[in-house]
Amino acid sequence: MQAFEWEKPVLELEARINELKQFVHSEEMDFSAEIKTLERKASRLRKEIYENLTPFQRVTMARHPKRPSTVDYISLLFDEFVEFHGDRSFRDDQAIVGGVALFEGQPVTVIGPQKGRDTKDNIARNFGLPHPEGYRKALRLMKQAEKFGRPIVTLIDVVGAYPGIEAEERGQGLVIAQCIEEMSFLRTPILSIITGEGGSGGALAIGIGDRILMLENAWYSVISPEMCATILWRDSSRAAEAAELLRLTPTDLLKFGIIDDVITEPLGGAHRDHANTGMQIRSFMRRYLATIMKVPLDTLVEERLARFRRIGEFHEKSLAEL
Amino acid sequence: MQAFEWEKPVLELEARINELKQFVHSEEMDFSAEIKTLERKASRLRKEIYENLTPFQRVTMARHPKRPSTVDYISLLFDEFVEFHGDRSFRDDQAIVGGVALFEGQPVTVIGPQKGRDTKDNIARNFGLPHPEGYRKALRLMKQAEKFGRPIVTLIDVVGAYPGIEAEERGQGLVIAQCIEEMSFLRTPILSIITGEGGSGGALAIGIGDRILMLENAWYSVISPEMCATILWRDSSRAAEAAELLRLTPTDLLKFGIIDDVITEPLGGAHRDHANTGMQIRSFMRRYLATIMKVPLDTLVEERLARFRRIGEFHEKSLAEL
Amino acid sequence: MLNVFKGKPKYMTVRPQGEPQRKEFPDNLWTRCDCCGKMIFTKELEKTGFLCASCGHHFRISAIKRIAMLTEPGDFQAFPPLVAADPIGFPGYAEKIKVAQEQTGLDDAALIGKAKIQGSLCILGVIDFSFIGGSMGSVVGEQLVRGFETALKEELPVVIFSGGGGGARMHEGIFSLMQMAKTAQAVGKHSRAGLLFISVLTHPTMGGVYASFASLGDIILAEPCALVGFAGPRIVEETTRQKLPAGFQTAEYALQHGMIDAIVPRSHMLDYVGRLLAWHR
Amino acid sequence: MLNVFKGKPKYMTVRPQGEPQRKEFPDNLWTRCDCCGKMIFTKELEKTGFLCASCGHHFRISAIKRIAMLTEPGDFQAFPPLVAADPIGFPGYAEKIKVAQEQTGLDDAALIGKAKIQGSLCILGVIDFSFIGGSMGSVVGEQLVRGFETALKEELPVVIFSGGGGGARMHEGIFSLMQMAKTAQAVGKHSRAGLLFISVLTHPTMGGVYASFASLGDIILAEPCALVGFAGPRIVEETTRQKLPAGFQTAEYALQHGMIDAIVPRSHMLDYVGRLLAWHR
Ligand SMILES: [Zn+2]
Ligand SMILES: [Zn+2]
Repeated sequence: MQAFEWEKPVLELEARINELKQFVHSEEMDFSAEIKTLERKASRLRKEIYENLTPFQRVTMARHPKRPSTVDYISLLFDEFVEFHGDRSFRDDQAIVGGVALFEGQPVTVIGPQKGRDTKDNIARNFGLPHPEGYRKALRLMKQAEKFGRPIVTLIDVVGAYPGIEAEERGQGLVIAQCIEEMSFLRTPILSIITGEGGSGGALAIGIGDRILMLENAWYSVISPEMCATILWRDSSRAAEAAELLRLTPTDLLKFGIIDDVITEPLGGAHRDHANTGMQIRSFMRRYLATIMKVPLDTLVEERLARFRRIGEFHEKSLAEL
Repeated sequence: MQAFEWEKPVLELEARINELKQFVHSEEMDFSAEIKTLERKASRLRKEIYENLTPFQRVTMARHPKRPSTVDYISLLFDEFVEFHGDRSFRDDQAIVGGVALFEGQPVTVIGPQKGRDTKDNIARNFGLPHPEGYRKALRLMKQAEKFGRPIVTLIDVVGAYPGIEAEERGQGLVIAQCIEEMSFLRTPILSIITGEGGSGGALAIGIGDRILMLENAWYSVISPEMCATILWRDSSRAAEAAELLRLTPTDLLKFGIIDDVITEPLGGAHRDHANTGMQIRSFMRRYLATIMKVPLDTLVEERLARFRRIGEFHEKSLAEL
Repeated sequence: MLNVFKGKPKYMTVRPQGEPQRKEFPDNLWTRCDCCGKMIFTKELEKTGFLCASCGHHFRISAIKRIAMLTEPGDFQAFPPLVAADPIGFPGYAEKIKVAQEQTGLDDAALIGKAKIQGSLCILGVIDFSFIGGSMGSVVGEQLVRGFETALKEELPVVIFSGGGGGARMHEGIFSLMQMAKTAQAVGKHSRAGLLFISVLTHPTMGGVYASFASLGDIILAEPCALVGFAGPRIVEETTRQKLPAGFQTAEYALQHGMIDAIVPRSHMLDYVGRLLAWHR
Repeated sequence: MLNVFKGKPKYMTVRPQGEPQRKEFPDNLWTRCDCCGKMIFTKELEKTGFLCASCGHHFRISAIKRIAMLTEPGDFQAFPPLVAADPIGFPGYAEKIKVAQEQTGLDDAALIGKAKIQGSLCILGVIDFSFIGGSMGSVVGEQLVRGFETALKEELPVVIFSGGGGGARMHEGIFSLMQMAKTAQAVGKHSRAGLLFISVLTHPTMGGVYASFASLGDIILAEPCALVGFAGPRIVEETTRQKLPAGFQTAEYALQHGMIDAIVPRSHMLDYVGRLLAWHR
């Protein structure tokens, strides 16, 4: 598995411990004291490294190729799933997956962008960059959910809506606006979980939830750190600095009131333990779905609108200044 | 102007009268008695010919290249017109024209397919054969009309929805179904006027009116006479016979309860006198719009649905047969 | 999924007003697969649900066989039958109806009734191609509408298997066209009450059937390889004078172009539909 | 319509976060046309509504000039001004705001208020490109929302002229992104009350502005040649490594692709908008 430069010390230590354990097995010698010491050290090191990640280190975690993406989460979180295809007007966009799934006996509509897992899959899924028809499919399925009073779960992991010629021709901007607008007024509970990358309008288009949760190593921003660095310094390699400026981590976003909760990942990141990540998310889903499913629909929509209505920081110009 | 074989006698007579009139002017001789006799004869002949047209002769009248089509009618019937474009998802289909127009001070949404007037126009308008995006534009504008409580007038002159590869790919069948369904429930008055050709699903898609009127030389059928002849006898040249079988004339359709009224055309057909045709339609529009605009919306939609609900002829199987 | 395209011609011919077939599966011992050409032991075919064992081709099946595949014996109760009138006095139509009735044992092309599918009550409708190409005249339209109306009254979901050639029944002229409006509106009323309609497109679903109720399902499924579209492929070819793309108007093509939710092989259909019904209870 | 493409480059460069321009039309006697390159007497330009007499090019104009073109003196009453905070403490942002305020005389990029256009009362909003590229931060978002809320309360139509570079204002981070949701929802509430919103896209309407309220007009108009789209042309070119088609993302291109209702030259804008407002009274 691909490792990051900054986690090498802990990985090396883990490797050393494993070696010793192997040795113990094969040679029947007692290294248990040493192993214990090393494990304590490793544990300290892990905490030190993983609990003090820089924003950009989290961004790279969010992009780890083995990090679960939507289809992985669907099988981790739900008991059954039936996928529905197509926007009913142009194409089935496989960069967004959607359908109905059973969550602990409760049918929910689940929707999320999906990155490819290999070259062929990446081509089919356009590297996880949705076209307008992907968002139109999402909107269609969300309206279907509303019709049947089914809660919606959106799993967000997307660098952004695809900036392509045909995507522009078929109304990428327009469809994002429509998704945001229509999702805002849907009379059914919506839980949005940013699982990996939350890239700008392409993420927001399916992110108008009654509750918005975020995994510990996910990011959510108006612009990617790379693009921000390019604009500021004409140098995308300074992305790490830009990531600091943008305040895109779950901790920041929780403080700003943009998200409601942070879902802890296994130490070292979701990619190191899919099953545990899934269990962790499940418990958050259980709790938050139960909460929003209890709210009367009128109140639900009102509160959803009010939540976004109040976001924004500005000063009223004092009368003296006028 | 292109003339039909069967109207040649009357046209020749008209030419002869015109000649005499010219002669009178130039030579100052008195042919007034002769002219009067000829005019009486012409009048008899016109009535004889035009009031006894066969169904297929009406079909050919409906297809006359100089017959007004939607844009002509828009300028004949309305005082002002602003055209709106586009389906907001793929393309602006110029085979369907739509926008807001002023009818005697009342803003209405007007929609209709448009045939081309010359080669270039025909290409732009795909010979008047709409693609799915044309119907999507129509639907968008109809919903806009509903939002603003604006009556809708659809002017129908279409051979059919375009049977093309891309049209199929983009959901021609699906979009016709959606138009029919959504139009049926629109909470705004709808007046549909079949002005020329009423070709099957492509016409029905914009033909779910509260009142459905039809010009005297228009036709409306589940299938074109040519296609019907091909299916029955593998010979499209027997279209005239098929036209008899299909009962596609306004008289038949009025009797069947499919349409509500027949708008008389100037003798010889709408193409011989655009202005008078327009005036004639205007007076029907005035009357029928006033009627349907008075009906409460709930009743209007209920009656619109009931109207179609009862169409169909069948026998309940008697108990004895069961 | 099975590769249903193997050895298949580019498209299949639709005969909108073709003669009703004498019998779906004549008493011959052997039936030739339309798709791969292999000869199949007819008894074998019955056992597999009329699927070709070598290529997976889905044979067209009768409404009765379809219903038997989806419901337990006794779990389908058909609506009282209706019989076609001859509203525009179309030459030969009355006779055509009589012949079709004799040959198929049906009153008209649709069998609709109340059913229980894997424990879920619903209205189930099946259109039978062998009755004048499964075309929609006043009877089919009325039966479908009654189906949706009953479903609306009793708050039931509706499942329709559509497989009619040219869609509209030309012999009823404008009355046939109007069934598109009538059925679409029935779906609309049912849908606006928040009820579920699963539309299953079987081979072939074209023209007026495709362009009305069949396209208005909350969920649209199709059997593999089923031809679905508005204009028949021959008309498209003649109008455009273009070679039709491979697989044009097949279910697989429609899926790719975003028109249907899923392709469900016949062998999975019962479980698939049953599960969806259960999830919408 | 005027041939606005003559001599025009394939697309114009969008500078999402470019420096605010010192002055739209400096006090030079002559201004060079961006489009055809001709030198135009600046006083002449003022008289024509900032259109190039030789090619019809629509120069970018200030919010104040735009309002003056649409309303009689005294017929526009701006909402109380708001001033940007610095919600994520972005380096240099506070200073940037101060400079922009000094150079433009505006408090932020949007001027919104109650207006009378050809006798119709409405809420009129104009985004000014010269204030940090007309980008949408918390102030622009809040002003727009207050505009729609006032319109909703007083049952007025809304007319917005959008012309902001990159759309979102990066310097406010996630707060800027959320203005997309906030404004789209304000449109939604206003729209659901049956009220009219005319969105006019002026050069350039991109990114977060295009992908939120500006795309949600009942009627969407554009000035000739205005650049409208989601992703900037340079990003599209870099991502796809394809040559952009001629006229890509121009208003004319968007019209052809079904995204806007009409292109209205500046000289007709007042009458066009005035008529639509009158018809929706
Ligand atoms: Zn086979
Ligand atoms: Zn110029």
